[in-house]
Amino acid sequence: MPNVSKRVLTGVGLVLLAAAAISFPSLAPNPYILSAGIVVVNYAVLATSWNFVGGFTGYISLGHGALAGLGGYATALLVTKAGLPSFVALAVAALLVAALAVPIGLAALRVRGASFVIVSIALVLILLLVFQSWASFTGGSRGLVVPRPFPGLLRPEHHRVFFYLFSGLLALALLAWWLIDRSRFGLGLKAIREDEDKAESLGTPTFAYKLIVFVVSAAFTALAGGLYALWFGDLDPVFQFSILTGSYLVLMALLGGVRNLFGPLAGALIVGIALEYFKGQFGNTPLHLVATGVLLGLVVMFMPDGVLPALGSLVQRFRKAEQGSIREVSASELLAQRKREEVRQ
Amino acid sequence: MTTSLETTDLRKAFGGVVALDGATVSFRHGQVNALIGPNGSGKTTFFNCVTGMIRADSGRITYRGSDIARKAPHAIARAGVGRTFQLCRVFPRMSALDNVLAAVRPGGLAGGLRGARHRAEVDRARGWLTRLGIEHLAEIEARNMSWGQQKLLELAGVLMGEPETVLLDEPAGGVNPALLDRIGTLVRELNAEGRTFVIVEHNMDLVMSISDHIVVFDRGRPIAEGPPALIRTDERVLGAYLGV
Amino acid sequence: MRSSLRRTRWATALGATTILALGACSGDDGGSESADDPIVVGISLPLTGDFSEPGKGVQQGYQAWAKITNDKGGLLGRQIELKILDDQSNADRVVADYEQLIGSDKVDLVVGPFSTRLVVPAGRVAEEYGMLFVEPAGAAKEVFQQGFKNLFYAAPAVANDHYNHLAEYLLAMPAAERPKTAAYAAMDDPFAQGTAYGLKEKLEAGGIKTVVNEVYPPNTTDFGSIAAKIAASKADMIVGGSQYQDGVNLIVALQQLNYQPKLAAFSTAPTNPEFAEAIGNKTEGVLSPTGYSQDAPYPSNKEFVEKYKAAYGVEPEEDQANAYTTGQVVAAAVTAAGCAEQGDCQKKLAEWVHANTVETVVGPLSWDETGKPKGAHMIQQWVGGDIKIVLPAAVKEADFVYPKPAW
Amino acid sequence: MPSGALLFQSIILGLLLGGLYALLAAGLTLYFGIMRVVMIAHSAFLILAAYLAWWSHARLGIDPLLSMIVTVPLFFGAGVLLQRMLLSRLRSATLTMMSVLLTFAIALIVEGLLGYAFTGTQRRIQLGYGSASFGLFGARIAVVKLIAFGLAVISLAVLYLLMKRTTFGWALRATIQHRDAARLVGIDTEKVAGYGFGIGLATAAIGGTALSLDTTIYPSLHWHWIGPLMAIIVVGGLGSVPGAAAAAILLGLMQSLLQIPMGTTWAQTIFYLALFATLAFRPQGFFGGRLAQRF
Repeated sequence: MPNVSKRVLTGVGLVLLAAAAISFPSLAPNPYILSAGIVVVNYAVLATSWNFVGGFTGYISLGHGALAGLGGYATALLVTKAGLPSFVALAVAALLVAALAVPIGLAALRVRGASFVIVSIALVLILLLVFQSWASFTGGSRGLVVPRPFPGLLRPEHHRVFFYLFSGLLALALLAWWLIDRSRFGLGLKAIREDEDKAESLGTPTFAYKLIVFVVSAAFTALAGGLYALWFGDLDPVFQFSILTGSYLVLMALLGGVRNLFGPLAGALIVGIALEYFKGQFGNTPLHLVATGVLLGLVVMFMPDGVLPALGSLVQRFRKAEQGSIREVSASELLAQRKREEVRQ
Repeated sequence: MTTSLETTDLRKAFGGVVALDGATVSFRHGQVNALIGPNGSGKTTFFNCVTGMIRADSGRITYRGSDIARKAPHAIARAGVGRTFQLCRVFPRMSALDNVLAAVRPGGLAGGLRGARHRAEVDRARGWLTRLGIEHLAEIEARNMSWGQQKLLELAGVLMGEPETVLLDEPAGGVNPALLDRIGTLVRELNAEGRTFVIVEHNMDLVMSISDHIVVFDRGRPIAEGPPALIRTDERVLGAYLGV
Repeated sequence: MRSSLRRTRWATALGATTILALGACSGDDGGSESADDPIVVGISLPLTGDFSEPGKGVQQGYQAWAKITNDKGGLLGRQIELKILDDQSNADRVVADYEQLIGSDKVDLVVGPFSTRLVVPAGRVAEEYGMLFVEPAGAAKEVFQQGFKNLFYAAPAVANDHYNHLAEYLLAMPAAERPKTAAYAAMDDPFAQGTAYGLKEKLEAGGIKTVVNEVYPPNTTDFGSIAAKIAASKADMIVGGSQYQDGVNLIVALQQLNYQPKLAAFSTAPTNPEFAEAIGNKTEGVLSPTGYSQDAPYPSNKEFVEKYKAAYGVEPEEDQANAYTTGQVVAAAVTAAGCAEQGDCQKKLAEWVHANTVETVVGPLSWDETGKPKGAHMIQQWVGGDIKIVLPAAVKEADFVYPKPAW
Repeated sequence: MPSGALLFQSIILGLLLGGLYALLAAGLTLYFGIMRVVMIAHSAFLILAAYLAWWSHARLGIDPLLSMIVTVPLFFGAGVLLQRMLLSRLRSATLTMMSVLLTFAIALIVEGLLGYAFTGTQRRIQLGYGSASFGLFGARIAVVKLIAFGLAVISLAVLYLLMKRTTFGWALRATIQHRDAARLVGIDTEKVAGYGFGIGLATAAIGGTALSLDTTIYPSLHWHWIGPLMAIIVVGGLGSVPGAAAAAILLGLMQSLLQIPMGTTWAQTIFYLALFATLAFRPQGFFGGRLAQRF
């Protein structure tokens, strides 16, 4: 039974990851490497959270950067204005963002694809405006300072603690994704990704499914954003609500492969390093944007399933050529079908 | 003889093109009903309307007496009406088994979080795959299957939902004679087990051989109905087909 | 299904490699101190992105400082070596940069980035690693409310005090001549807003009525509506809390509506060499506060202007001067404390700066305990096609023109 | 309470702005109609055109309007290529989603190259008539704004005639309404789609030139434009050019008027509020455009 072995391997993967995560802080030669590690793990959490929507339903959101920013601000404001303890605030913030995700989802998911993307982008832009303008509450462009949860700690220690916190959150997100992936709910979501009408005709309440998973995704994104706020300490709307962040998440998930548990994590590692590399490479020119764009374009055009699966299928194609040929045929058939199907609807 | 699916004065237009022009039809429960007619006579639009895929401009749709005109597709499916698509639609990147399991309806949130490969359901799904003779493909992704296999898989998925009424849109479309017979006999068997069928089909041999009741569509409305014997000799039908 | 094995291995393999990669790239460039190896000064600047323009100006100022100092034999007999990273105008980056400079590159000193928005997060890193942090751009009052002990702003005055001289002058005028109403438009930026609102408070206290008070986001490009409101208010004076281009746009939009105030003051923009051309040379009478003037009599300034011109062929602007000033402050502290490396030395440096006054190209600077400079900006005005100092009277190059001629 | 003069002035400004919005949104909604593609890079090309106009004026001393002689055909070609070489190669099943990412990537590339070529410095064309204006019933109308508005109106009119009066326009509308039906009546929809994209991008060239006359430009400016434009095409009904134009004028006017009581920043939110309201209550848009029901 192949999927038994899959589970085993997934388990093994998790164990190895855990080992890597636990040993990293002690391996890191200086606080900078540790902080760089935190940034990458934070990306991994965000990309995995994004993948709840992107991976299962195939709906691409460019607005998850905003959800993270919202989580960050909510946490910060609950600490500073409501005087909640940092981590209580974090939890409450996640719930608040999840609640807010319901009306957003209602607007974005009722109709198909395009509107969802548009709303996700609009979300970033409107939140930027609101948090800039509502300075009396959010601090606006003057920024918002988040009190440290552990005032006593020296910065390197602070990094160490937060690296573990982020790793923990990552584990939680991966676990949740894995649980949904193997559940009936998850199967329904994947059916939506494959063919929404068909899923609906089989009795799957697609709208409800999409909404639920969007809310779950928003909650995890908010947790990541809030934790980042607690670690980073300074919030500023222009950096919290940026479309670029959202696009990095998409790039990571897509690059790693949205269909598998570790895809976004792998993507976060690759892109996280790539971004550093581009920055070093192109020094003080904005060519790093070009490089990011080219990378995203290549992934979309040539490996929409991600590098790792692409490599995988490449090897498989060598192994079973004849099956490969069948695939070509039926794939083009499907394409033709969809086209003709549109006529009737 | 109770009615299964019934529509009254159903209308639907796309832009200027009138697809359904006041279709009043009623299908009989427990029978194999066929819906025939020339291309563009509105058969598929009819299916899409009664299954909630597209909303009719006006008219009533009832299933076993209750109004379903405003219901969402999944609600109609849950009411017991399953359908296949004209150009069969399966989930290309899912294994045959998952394709069938996708028709399982999770009972609430708790049920939703239950493993998709729940023993009882898997057995049921494999049961259907076996009955349609594609059990050996259970772990193959649907997109790697042949056309005929995909049609059988789609049917298996629909049947997994235990629909009381099954709408088949051109089950014979592009399948070889051997498979055709299999589908024919299968429909009869399933009907014998109490399932109602409504079949849109161009293959007259199949229609005549398996259906109890035939409705003929032309220009978005029924022009004749009755048992095969009657329809075979109805010149309005011939007229519609030959464009006389 | 088997491919999931490959994936899993991949993911973890990648994980491992990053750790190694990251580990390797840190290396052991800490370097032990000795008399002849250079003093490395770490800086993160917005060389790309929205703040890149002023960022580049600041970079030139630092480079000029390093060059001029090195030509004179460097500091403590050691050459100065700048390590400049690009923060892409992004706060996450700026923090990562200073983490790298301090933690990984083990620089001896750090100095500040550009833009208030980046100074606070950057200052926090420096603070928490106990580094002296002199900065050329964090002019907003928020910077000094963070409780930083090692932060110093190397300019005469914070944003809110830029217009002090103008405020005094206006309020000293006889009530009849004095403007009665004022319109304010400020970019949503701590620095720009600070300048305008500093003046606003003082004038309101002095009884000059605020009739328009507009804030616009930094990305605003269409000033038609704001200008319309100002024009409709017929305010006697207009104060723009601007940076550069927004100031130009606002002025052009006001000209398009044919609004003629008695007095027009804009932060930063009018001191820009391209300003006159940008608003069609209708500059006569436009005011601007400045912390720096090429003709200022301070000894080190003459040297700076000469050598800067020699090196770059143009006169230094305020951005360059602020960076140069920052360098001067650090240099003074290092020379006095006789050390320049991480650790206790930084404490000594900070203490010295707190306790002393430093002679710079913008004049003598001293700071209060929050690192806030105790000075005010000069007021410049476009007179006869050239921008001249008109206030304070002590250093004026021309007489204050009021009311301003039509533009 | 704002004076009548200010209200009138704001209405004038709103209309002038709305006209520009209308032109820009027309292109965006055209792409969507043709291929169900949300063309994120539209505003990036807009800024590119503005830069070319600025460059030809600042470096070559040509009046920015003349730059259109080059940019319009150039952008038309680029649009055709973009559609034929890239977008048409995406799997149709995931076209809508993937095209967003692809055009997003293109936007990043354009922004990056602009920054590389012209640095992040804010640029503004300095025209002799830059601050010239004339009075109209107490309001002032800036010459440059009027020119921009004129450009928008003219090109919209041309677009309208093109779509209503020419056979190509007929083919284009057929393709938008029912791609496969169009194919059945013998229209080469691929070719039409390509040209449609070309026209869309050509409007960006004109819009960009109009934009450059009176505003500052900088590489990342396109993010500031894409939001309102997307809101406009949704409110107008995805794929409906007249709808987009109507929505553009309306929202432009509202933005301008709302600035009086609310200030610049809050006034911008009107676009997004309109967007959310539309999707929540009338997903097909307020000015026709039945496509949106399914996309």
